[in-house]
Amino acid sequence: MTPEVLTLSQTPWLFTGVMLVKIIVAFVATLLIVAYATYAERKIIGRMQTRMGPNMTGPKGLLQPIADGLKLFFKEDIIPSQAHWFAFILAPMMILAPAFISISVIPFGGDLQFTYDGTLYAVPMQITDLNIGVLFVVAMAGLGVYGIVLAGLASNSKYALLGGIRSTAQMISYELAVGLAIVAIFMLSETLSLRGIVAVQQLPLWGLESLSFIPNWYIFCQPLAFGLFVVGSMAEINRTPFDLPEAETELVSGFCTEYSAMKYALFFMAEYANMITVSAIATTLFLGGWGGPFYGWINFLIKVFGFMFFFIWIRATFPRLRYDQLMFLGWKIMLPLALVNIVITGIAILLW
Amino acid sequence: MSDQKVVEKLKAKFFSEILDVVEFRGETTVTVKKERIVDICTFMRDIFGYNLLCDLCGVDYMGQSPRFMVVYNLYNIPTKQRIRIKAPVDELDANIDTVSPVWGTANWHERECWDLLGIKFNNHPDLRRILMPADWEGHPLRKDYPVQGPDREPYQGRLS
Amino acid sequence: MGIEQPTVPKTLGSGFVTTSLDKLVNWSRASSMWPMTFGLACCAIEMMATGAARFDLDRMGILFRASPRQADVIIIAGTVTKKMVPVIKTVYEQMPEPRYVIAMGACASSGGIFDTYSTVQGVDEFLPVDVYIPGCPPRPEGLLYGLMKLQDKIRAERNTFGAAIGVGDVIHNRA
Amino acid sequence: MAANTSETMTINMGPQHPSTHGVLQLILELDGEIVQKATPHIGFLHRGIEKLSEHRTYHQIIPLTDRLDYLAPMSNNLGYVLAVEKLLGITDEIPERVQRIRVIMAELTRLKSHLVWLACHALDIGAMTVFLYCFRERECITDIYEKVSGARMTSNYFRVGGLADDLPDGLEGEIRTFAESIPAHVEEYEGLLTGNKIWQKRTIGVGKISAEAAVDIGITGPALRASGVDWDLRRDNPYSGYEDYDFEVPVRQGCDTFDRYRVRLDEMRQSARIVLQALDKLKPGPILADCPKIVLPPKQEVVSNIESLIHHFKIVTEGFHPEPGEIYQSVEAPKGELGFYLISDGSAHPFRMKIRPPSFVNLQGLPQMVEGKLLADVIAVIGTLDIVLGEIDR
Amino acid sequence: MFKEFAKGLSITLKHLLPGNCTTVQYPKQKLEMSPRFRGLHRLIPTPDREKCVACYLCPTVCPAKCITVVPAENDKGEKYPEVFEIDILRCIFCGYCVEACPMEAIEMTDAYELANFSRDDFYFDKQRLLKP
Amino acid sequence: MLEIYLPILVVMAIAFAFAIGSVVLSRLVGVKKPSEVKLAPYECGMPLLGSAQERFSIKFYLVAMLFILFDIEAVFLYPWAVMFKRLGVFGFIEMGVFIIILLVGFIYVWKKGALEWE
Repeated sequence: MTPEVLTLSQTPWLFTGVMLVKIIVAFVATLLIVAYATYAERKIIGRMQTRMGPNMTGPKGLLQPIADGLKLFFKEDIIPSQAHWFAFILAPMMILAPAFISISVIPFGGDLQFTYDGTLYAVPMQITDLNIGVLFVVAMAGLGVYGIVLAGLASNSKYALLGGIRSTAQMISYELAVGLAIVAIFMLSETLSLRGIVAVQQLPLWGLESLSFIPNWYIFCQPLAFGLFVVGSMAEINRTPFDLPEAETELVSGFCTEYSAMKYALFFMAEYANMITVSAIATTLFLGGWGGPFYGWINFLIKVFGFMFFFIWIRATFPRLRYDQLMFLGWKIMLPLALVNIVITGIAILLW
Repeated sequence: MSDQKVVEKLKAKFFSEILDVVEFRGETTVTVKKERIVDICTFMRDIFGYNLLCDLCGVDYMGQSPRFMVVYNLYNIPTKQRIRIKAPVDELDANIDTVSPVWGTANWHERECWDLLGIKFNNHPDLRRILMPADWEGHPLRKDYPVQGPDREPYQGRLS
Repeated sequence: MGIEQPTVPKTLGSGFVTTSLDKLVNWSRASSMWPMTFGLACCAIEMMATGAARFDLDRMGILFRASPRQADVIIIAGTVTKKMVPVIKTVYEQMPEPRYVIAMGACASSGGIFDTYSTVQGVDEFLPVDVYIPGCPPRPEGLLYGLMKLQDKIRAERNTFGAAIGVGDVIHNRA
Repeated sequence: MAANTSETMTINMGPQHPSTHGVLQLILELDGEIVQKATPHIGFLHRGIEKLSEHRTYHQIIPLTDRLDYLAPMSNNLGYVLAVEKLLGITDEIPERVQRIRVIMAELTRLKSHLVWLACHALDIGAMTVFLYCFRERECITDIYEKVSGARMTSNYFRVGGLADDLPDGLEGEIRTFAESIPAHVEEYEGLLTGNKIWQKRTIGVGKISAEAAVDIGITGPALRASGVDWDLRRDNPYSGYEDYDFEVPVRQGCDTFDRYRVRLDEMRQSARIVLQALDKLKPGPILADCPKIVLPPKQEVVSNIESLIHHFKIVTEGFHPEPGEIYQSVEAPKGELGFYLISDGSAHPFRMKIRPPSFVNLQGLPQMVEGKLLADVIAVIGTLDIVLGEIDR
Repeated sequence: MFKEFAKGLSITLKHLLPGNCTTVQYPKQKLEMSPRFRGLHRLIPTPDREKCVACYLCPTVCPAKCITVVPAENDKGEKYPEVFEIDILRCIFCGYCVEACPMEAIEMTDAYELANFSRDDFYFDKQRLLKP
Repeated sequence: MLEIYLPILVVMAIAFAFAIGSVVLSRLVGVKKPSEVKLAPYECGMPLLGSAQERFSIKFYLVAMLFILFDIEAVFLYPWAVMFKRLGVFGFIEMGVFIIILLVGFIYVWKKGALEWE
């Protein structure tokens, strides 16, 4: 018996229910991961730096993110008098919301089958499968830039302005490089749907049956694109070594210099939410999504956490780039490399 | 070149300018008149190679006349020799020519000297207070300036 | 004039719910005290050493923040000069409520040996200091002990939730 | 100029700024990210040490010197103590053991200072882990400090004519183990930084200053040696028995931040070498010069011997009275030439004590090094100059 | 370039392994102070009084001038400090008072947990200083 | 169509509700003691030096312009990439021409120094 796909027109209530459950699960999971990503980062970096990290708040310091959040929640909220108040408040929302919205197109696992009212239904473990999923994600990433620009301009503080301008230039430059780097993937997958891309990656490597024990993850045939994507996305989410916008030692706190209380917490969360999104997309595009030895979403989470660990690891190790070097890297190295990669991929596909 | 030779040559060139030469613990101090201090310093740098001005400071000999003394501690990096030049400055006419064109480092030292002792340096490019706030009154390192400042008694421990 | 009512501070009362909420708020504040990176002199180096691997302030949930907007505690670590006073005042003023001040070391607490024209004899001349830490500079453990004292003080506060929602003020009890 | 002002943005860096190493204020005129003009403002930590020392006895000034360059307290102690000894004319009477211990502690201090410098410099450029590693090693030195002098930072250990106390038992071994471990640790820092492309990009060619300009500004210490001037007071005007040790003075020609970084790392290795050599040469002996009018007599004698008691009372209450005169004594502190210019009028207090702080002079080079560069370079250059506001402002 | 990146990454990864942690968990676990550590002062008592004879050397030598001594004579004609106060908030723990004391009547303990809430808590009078 | 986009709308609503809600609630439950100094922009504790609302360096606008230019290229490339295998050599050459035209512009910009920061 082939499972039916839920549709809004035939089973509206079931569809809505399942949708809401999926959304809530994904949302809560993301929030939890965000909260504990801060904890994990402090712990892991702490260990790498031969210290302990938080361990006095709750057992093993596990309540630390909650304490931080609550404290920020009860702090005084300052809106500087010369700031543009609407933009000032809008900015943190503009930066957090897109990160969460991007999650909705990411496939966490294969189909979940269940019987309801005698009919077998298959529900994809994904909030929605857009056929232009990748474009959607790129668009959302573009939206995130506005948050930082607004924060920089609305604060009416020079540090914030410098931080905002810096990150705008940085994010758009790298968005370009990232956007071009992944074009090669679509040439291979012939789809923009993230689910479709994962499905293609479940096939044997390079279509050779003899290599069927290795999946056809795009990291194997697109290592350059993968490298460009990882470096570029680090820059897009403002992680070290590209954390210039907030560069504490230069610009105090960069674009969030003037932000206090919950609005600052939103920036803080957005950083980690973006990290999760980027890790999830990298997993989907290059590491075969939920494919792997374990059950669907477990594979997915392992890969995502692996990426996040890598980002944290990099942060613990590398110094920060300078602004001009950052632009140099983005425009003069990554952009041409991405174009070259497209051309090479094109030629390879034509000759194969 | 030994210190004596330097002093001899200096005397030969600026005989009328040199007031006193003292040796103490192996260090030579030459006291000169302040009028041609820039020439003397340029001479010291160009002819004897005292290319590093280690330190420049003022001293307040309150009660003596002239009251102030501007001290230049010079060092010759190639020969590793030191020499000290002093120039007396009168209280009423507390100014001396700047040597910052001779050694760039004198800039801040002279500013500090002005700030703390109130000795003016003529032709200085940027003679502002450096350590004290711009609106500070008085020159703290003068001997008649109380350590705790004019408006406070010294801390004497707490008698219960 | 009749019988004067003793002025009772306006609070939310001390019911079970409000005290629990107070406790929750106090707990979060005490467990996540973010100080400013505000170093003035020698004590700042010990403050850095406290943040470094051996003493690790991060264990207590303490992260240094560069901007006063995100800080809860300002640790005056070093000599305060008269030239610096307006700066410290501004920075303190720009911190959001609730904010705490720790005077670290002899200079910040009382001027220390620097009984001179340019030095302020104790930061409490213009800031409400919550905890004093003697020492020149205090050992990192001394600073940690001071921070724990501050945590005690925060935990002993009453009506924190009430003050947060606009009813009355925080009542400081001596810990 | 009027047209120019609309293009530039004046930004205030410091005094409360995470990377100005204390309370330095820089006013930067920026065109975009490019620094057009940098004006340092100092004095936010001016504590009046020079004035205060005119009202304290020579003995009471030693704790004040601790607080000059608080990253290298014993170097300041050493410079001051040597200056007073020169003023008193007892330089040749200092026992050998004292000199060796002074050298050991001064070199450990150099290591301590350089470790904090590297920590902050790396942190400023964004490599936060190096900060923690450096402080880990610094803790070993503070432990040694504490065992020797009783305080982690403000040691107050050297005395005019000797030392406060002998090395405690068993500490020599600990110092040796530590000094032997230094090269491996330096390797570790280099592994994280030197080869790293980002680090190189951030430092090579940044903050250049030529040898002539450096000498003109009076820059001393590692910053001068990185500009190719081979000058180190320990070797060229030896004091405290430095002529007995075999060490190299690292000199590089790059004139930039990267070479200043490498010179300091090499100095750390050399310091460890000197410490080991001094430990080898360390022999038992007295730790105070035989000058009863200047050094405090040992405690047991004070109780038993009436003459010692009188000396003790006299020295504590009145201090000692050097003959009138003036001297300048400088040492190679971790940051450069630290000079003490002392004038005595025959009383128990210095008539004038001028401190020549290396950072004060080195900081003057900052505008030259950063103008025309980017904002981020300012941070790198401040870091590489290794300034300490405690001694700049005094 | 990549070799160096890998080297740096391997160094940090190596420290992630257990056994590299150097943290002392302070309130639970305390470092042992060196015998010379200069912490809070203590006046050394004799069986019936304090050892101090109010000779005034410590307030004289104190660079911070934080010691207050008021001498007095007891009925046996011995001098003793009627008042002996240290303003710990001003003290710089330089150890000069210990060095100057001819009677070895003052010492520095390893107490460093001195933080407190108000200025008044830091006037250490004779009674507090005599406490072991 | 609605099946696909409805969840996104719901997620959007939830995400913004979360962000707005937390900010508004936190605004309500925070002590508010504003003062003139507190509401002034932070500048390391010193008096302000000029306004922050000044004209900013033209360089940054240039980057934005370039971005728009190349982003359009990227947008063209996406559908092309998806159809690449079906378009074959013809598509490759056609896009090659397009990329080359852009590359010429890119090289021109590079040579003009628009990507330099010194």
